Amino acid sequence: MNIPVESYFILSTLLFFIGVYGFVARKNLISILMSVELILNAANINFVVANRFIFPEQLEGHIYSLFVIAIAAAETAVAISIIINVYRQKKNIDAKSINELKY
Amino acid sequence: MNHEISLVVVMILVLLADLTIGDKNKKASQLLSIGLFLAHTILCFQWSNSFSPTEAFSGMYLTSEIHMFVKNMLNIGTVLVFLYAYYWNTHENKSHAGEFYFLTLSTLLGMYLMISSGNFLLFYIGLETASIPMATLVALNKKREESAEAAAKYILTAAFSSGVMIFGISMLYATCGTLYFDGISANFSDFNLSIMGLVFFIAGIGFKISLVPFHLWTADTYQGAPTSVTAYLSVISKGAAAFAFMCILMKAFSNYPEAWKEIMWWIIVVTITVGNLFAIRQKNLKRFLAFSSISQAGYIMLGVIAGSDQGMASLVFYTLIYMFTNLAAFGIISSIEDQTGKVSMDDYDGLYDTNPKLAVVMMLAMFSLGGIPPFAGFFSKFFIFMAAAEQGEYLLVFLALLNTIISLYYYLLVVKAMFIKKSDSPLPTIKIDNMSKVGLIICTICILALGFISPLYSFIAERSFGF
Amino acid sequence: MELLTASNIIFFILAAAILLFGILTVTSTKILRSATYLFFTLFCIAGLYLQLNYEFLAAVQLSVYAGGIVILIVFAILLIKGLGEDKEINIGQRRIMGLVAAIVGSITCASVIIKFGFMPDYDLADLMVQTVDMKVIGKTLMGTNQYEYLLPFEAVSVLLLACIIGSIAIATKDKEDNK
Amino acid sequence: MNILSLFVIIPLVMMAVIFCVNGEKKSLIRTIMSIGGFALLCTSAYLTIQFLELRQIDSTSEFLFTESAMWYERFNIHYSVGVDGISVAMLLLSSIVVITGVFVSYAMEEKVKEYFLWFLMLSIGVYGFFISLDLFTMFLFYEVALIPMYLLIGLWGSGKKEYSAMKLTLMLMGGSAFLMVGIFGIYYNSIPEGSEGTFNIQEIAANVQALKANGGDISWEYIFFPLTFVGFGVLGAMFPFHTWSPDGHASAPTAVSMLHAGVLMKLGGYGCFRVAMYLMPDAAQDLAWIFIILTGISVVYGAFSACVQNDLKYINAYSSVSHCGLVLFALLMMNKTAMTGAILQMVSHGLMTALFFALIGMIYGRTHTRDIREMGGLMKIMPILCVCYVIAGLASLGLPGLSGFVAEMTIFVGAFQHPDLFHRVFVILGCSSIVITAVYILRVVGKILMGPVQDKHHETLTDAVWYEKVAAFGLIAAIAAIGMAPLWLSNMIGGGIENIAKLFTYGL
Amino acid sequence: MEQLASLAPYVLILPLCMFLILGLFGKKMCPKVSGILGTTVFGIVSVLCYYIAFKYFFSGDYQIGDTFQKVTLFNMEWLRMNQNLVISIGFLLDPLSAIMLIVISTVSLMVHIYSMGYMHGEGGFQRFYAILSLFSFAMLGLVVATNIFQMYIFWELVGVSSFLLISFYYFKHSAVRAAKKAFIVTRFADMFFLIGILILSYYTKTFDFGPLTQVTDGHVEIVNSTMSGVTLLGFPIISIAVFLIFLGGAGKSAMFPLHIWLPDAMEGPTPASALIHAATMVVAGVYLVARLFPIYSFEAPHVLEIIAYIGAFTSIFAAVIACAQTDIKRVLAFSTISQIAYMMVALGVSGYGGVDGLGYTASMWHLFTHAMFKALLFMAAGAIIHAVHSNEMDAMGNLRKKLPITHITFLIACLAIAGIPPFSGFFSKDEILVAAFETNKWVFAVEYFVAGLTAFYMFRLYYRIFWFGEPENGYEHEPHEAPLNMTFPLMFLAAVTVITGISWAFGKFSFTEFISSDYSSYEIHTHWNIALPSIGAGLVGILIATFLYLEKTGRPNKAVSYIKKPYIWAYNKFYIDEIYLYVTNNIIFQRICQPIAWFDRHIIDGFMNLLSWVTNKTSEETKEVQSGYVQQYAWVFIMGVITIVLLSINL
Repeated sequence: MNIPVESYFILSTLLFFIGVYGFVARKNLISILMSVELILNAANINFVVANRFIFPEQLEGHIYSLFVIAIAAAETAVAISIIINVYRQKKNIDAKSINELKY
Repeated sequence: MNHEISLVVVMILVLLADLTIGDKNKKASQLLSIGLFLAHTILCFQWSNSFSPTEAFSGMYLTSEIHMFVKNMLNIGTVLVFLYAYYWNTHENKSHAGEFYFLTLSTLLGMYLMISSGNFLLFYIGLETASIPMATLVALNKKREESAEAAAKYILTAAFSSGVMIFGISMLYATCGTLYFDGISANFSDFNLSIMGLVFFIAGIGFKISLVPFHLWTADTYQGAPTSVTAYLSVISKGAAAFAFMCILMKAFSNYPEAWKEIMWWIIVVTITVGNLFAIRQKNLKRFLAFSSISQAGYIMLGVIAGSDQGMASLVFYTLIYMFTNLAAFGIISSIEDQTGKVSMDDYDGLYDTNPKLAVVMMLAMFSLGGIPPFAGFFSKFFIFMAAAEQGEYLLVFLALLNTIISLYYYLLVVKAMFIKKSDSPLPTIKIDNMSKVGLIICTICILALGFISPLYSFIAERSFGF
Repeated sequence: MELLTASNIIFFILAAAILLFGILTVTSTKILRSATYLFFTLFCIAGLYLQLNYEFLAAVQLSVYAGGIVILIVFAILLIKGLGEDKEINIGQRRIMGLVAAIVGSITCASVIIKFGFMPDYDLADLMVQTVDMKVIGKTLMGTNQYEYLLPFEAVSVLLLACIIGSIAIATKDKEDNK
Repeated sequence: MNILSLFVIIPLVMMAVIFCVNGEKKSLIRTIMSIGGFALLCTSAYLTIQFLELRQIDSTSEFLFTESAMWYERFNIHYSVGVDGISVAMLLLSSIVVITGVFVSYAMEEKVKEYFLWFLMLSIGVYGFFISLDLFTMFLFYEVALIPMYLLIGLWGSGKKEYSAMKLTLMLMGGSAFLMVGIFGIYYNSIPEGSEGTFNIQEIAANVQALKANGGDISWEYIFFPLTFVGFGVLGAMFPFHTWSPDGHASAPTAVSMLHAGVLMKLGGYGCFRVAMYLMPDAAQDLAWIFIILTGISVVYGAFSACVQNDLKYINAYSSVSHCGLVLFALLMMNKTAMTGAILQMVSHGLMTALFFALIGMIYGRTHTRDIREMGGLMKIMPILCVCYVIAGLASLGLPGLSGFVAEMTIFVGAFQHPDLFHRVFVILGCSSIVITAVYILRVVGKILMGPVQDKHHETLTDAVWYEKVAAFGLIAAIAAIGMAPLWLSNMIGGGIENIAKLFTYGL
Repeated sequence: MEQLASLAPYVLILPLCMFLILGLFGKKMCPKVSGILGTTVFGIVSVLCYYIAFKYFFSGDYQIGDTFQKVTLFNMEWLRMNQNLVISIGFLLDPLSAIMLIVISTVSLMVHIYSMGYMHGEGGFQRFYAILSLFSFAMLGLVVATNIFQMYIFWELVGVSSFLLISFYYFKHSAVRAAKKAFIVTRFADMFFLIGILILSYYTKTFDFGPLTQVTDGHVEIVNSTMSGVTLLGFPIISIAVFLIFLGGAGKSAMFPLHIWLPDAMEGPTPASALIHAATMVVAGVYLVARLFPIYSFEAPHVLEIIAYIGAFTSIFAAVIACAQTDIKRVLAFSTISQIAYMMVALGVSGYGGVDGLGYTASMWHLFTHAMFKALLFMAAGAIIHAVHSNEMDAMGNLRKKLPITHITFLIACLAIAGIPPFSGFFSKDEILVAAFETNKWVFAVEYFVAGLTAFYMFRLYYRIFWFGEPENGYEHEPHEAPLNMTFPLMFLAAVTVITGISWAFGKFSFTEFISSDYSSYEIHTHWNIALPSIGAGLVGILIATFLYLEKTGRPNKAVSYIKKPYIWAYNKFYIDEIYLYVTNNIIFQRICQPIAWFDRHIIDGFMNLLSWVTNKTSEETKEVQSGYVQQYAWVFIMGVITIVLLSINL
């Protein structure tokens, strides 16, 4: 028998929360950005799997994943340029150091 | 589609203008940008009257008169922001003025798409278009550390929240089998997975509207961003997202409102309360308005929870008035900040003695935000509460109203600082540039008059829809 | 019934690799290493797509994600001096917070997913038959009918343009700064 | 144009004119204010006469001078105005207090222009409230009247003015939060099947009655009556929501205290009556006992508290709590006589408390203290002011021939006609307040006006100047006029009351 | 009838106008003018009163058989409560009000005249006359009231004018205190009056005296039909109502324990004391009971009994205190209390109709005579004070030569009050004793003793002033007789006292012809079996006083040393004032008002402040949530999502 569809979803869920963990626990901004990529990929897996196994008639999930990838790229680019900007000013990219603005 | 097409054209022209004459004659290119956008705004009003199709791209893109109205509204708001930003763009932000206009317009396009989307994909793209360039706008003030910090916080949270949101959308897709709103509406039922997807989705959009607990970026970003951008973020972006949210709930989740009504109930209560509680202690006016805008977002959501046509009408009306009101406040803040660099509430002590007009406009804005008649804010608040009350949400309305007391308290703190407190070193008398002046006058007139112009509300109400 | 069919084994391997590299990505103390692990994760995900017969998507995943984004990140890491060697020390409190969120969240989501009850049985082979033709993808992206995505495609182009302009605007050093 | 709209238009025009005047021309502004105030007074006097004449001809319609213009069609919100005897009385009261307030403010030197602008806004709210027949506009004007208080107290007040202003504003806004929910509840629940909701008070009342007659569900009244009543009750200084009043009044500038205690607090009573009780008579009747207890406490409690205060304004503020408590108390007795008495008490209290505050302001302006322990024997130094004070005091403690007596006696006699023993016992409790009132009034009179001169510096103080005399004598004249010839007023008010009183079991 | 009806309004309007004119414009007038104006106008009013009373009694138009009719000369609706309850301002003429008109106008006119001399040169002369007019207006309005509420209205006005007169010397602490005390005590009593009215009107649905005093078949129909059988806490409601009304009267008439204000009220100018606190206002309570007498008599006889006991107690109580006072006005004040209590007793022991109503007649008769001689006594005292500039007995003595007219008139009054024939007091007092004797022996015994005591303290006063011996330091200024405008009223009132007494003695004049409980005249005779012992008691009192005080000897001190304790108690008025002071200061102010004020500031207001404090504090305390760490934001974000999911999914 084939493995159940659920296992794919659970895989993506785990990946998602690995990403969440990374976002919360990592030290510097770039690691955090990488965690975000994990989260986006988790969602992508969901789309693809749902498209393939449950609603294979149309390519919706597939296309969605494509767009997510494209947008992720743009997002990453902007995020990195901002991080570089932060680095220029603070000379480090420690997540703890960007808390001038608070309360 | 006219709105979008025209906006894209304007964007390209702005880009070209910046590229060609931007370096030599900054002022001209800026004035050209503003002029182009103004033309777009006016044209859009024309197109709204001669309106025909309700959808394009086979349901990917939906529109209606209320959509058009909201887009026009956003246009007006953006015009005002441009007016305020002019001084900043011609002084501090000289080198990136062209980018400012282009990026702002691209986020505006994103909002258009967000509002008009008929599919979660387009919605997602619209949302990202509205938020990723926004991050660069926030970071535009490179001389200030805060700007970069605010942008970093914004982009990371935005990325995170969009991840959460598409994870939720993927679940909705997995249960409903489509990403078109009408398809979801047909297939949505109370599976846990669907509801979970919905919650994830609400979290994603809640980030945009800055609902608690997805709001924590708001204050930091507002404070760090250039003031014009903050103004833009707090009214245009928020208003568009709120309207889009309502449209989606109406279109995609209308057959099972129980699923989100209770969620929204709690979110509203918490949002209003937390926004208010946090606003009390603020000394920085931009940060202060950030929290105020969080609680205002809670009030806006009352229209959503009503879910009726009246809910939508009052939501749009509220957003409209909130836009003018908040922009008036930001107009003052940005003028003062541009010229003196001061944004703290303590710096405003005795403002009335040196800058009576500014103080009065600020006061009107505060009263309107607090929902004091006869200013426009009262009407919008009243109607949105009515919309919620119509659905029997009396307890919610009551809690929201109790919160208005707290909000009134901190709005009055500003009034108190300006009028009652005396300062040893009050702000000097400030000469406002003409552009901002025009903007402020428009806002002031709207604050004073909009509540009394009932046809406006009727206009909106006739075009609104609920489930 | 046979559980250990070829495709199942491949899935298990891929899943294990994805999770493993994912965990390594977020726990590795050296940032460059974690970028590498990220690359592997994305690579494995591409494998997953391949297994599901989405070649184009897999290719995009590899080229854009693994090839583009990760490289971008690596550039950034290298650009930001001395970061690669920095020892990553996770602060206990944040780690605990992250763990709590991750564990509670994954248990919640997993239980919801398991309880949902997707199709009880299906034949993967049947589904695999439909490969996605490049033409179909092209038509889907460029069409204006239902389930066709011209508008998002155009919109994303605006987004990319805006992002490029924005990134440049904030990443370049201003002339005034140099003075 | 409808004569009633003048009450809003005249102040608006005045605002516009003053707005255009240079703030340095203080005497010009004062002149404008006096003329405008006088115009308002004339308008209300003319209205009263017209009203009485029209009433002779048309005794059936509930409201006269009605006019209605659609405003927000979606909700059936109209700008609709109209008056019955009660509103006319309140308008008259407002006009008197406003014009005297203007005269009292003549001595104001600081930011005169702004002061009068806010003052006018306050009076627009007050007038608008009394002429409105539409719940929405009523509420709108209600809040319009509240907010100027903040700046008026905060900017021109004395003592811990910022704290008081904030407290007052927030508490009153808290009240209006209750009120707003109440209004929504009334609006949505009174909609008859298959038709539109309405904000018009008369129509709502008719709808509710029809609903009841058709056996419809009126249980909602039991939720929204308390909300509405408390909402207005806050402004009416109902125990335990009265604490804004002492601080607020103590800190407010004279004319503002006058207008606030004299008129604005009446909005509370008027609203309780016009909105809460008129629109939800069944709940009102069943839940009255709760509020009778609360207001009964107000009456006695305010009086007792006043006995030991040392600040003149605090004394008067607590006395207002007591007297306004009596207003609500009488309204809750739900019969025509008691309710007429309540409205009379509003008018009477409005006049005499305005007089009190005016005089306190004048005394304070001279002695620079309001502590009764630091004053004494002022009668010898400023006889006119002090005689006026004594008269105000006598009016307050219910001396026949002055308005307070008429009102109180109508209340007591009326309220005592209630067949229920519980009510009558509370009336007796209420009666006891007249003794306590005498105690604190005489305490003040004895302490500061009589006796030997306490502070030698006070001996050189001057007596009232012309505008102060105008203000004080005007108010005294009104008080005495009502006190001596109350019949016309009582009949005029009674006519309006009847429409509401008939909804209650023992109403007529 | 029409003639009287057209005249009657002026009785009220003229004094009111005088009050307004003098009050508003008095400042601009020369004192003398205002005095003359006031007196003249009041003279006209007096003439009107006399004329009305004369017409009423003697024209015969108002009599059916030998019964006087109640006539309403005018009745104007003043305030309408509802269909039944109407407050009118009117003029009710019946024997009772006619007598009162005479009393009031006479005394008041005399006081007006007297004050011209006495108040001469005082600051606020005009004010004095204004208030005097106000008082006259109020008092006249009170006695002609057509309904109980009109009575209440004027009742209050009387109270306030009393307040104003007592506080005439407002710069004196003691005067202010006395005025406050008087007002608050009477106000306290008025509250009961009001409640009584409320209860009565609640059942009978009328305020009007007409129905309320209409006797049919031994019942006051309207009261009996509506109130009989209704009880509250076991007491018949009618008794409660009329008792409460009596309490109102007790306050004004200074019955124990509400008497404390009257002695202090002597701080006012002496003419005011003469008018208000001796002759007119203080008898308002008596008048009130007399007015409602049918109700008391038929519907609440037990209350009448209580009234008798209270009266009896008050009379002896006040008389005892009077014996120990040294301030001459205070002696007179206590004497007044005692005498008014006498009248109350008379009402209390009276029945209704014919000879049974002897007490009623006697009460009114005593009211009349007492008003005359007590006003005389006060004015004489005023003349003395005027002469020696002191109220204290120690500052007086041996004045009979220096103040001859005062001396003679004072003596006449003393004899009258001591009940020595043929002065008027004898006859009225005698009838009271007779009435008491026939109804209640205990009360009679007390009253009999009081009669003796009265004679004693009055003559103690008389001797201490006019004999005894000059004060130790002599007089600063040689005392001399007062001017004519002061002595004329003395002589006039003395003449009235003598003439009424003598004409009664010779049977030329019988009070019973004019006033009786049922307004029908009846015949009575002097009961010598009671009268002689009472004269005896009076004589004994006088003799003791003569023995002690005729000459300056050590006897008084010696006498006091025998009864030191009781003397001190009596001197200190049995410490009733102190008890009141304790109650008001320590209990009402300290234990009620202060805690309430504290409660208000700290609990109620504190609660509001607490709310704002909590809000602010919460705001401050929660600022760590907004920590500035983007990761924490994400954590809150995701935890929020998870929480909402957990809350909204169906587990």
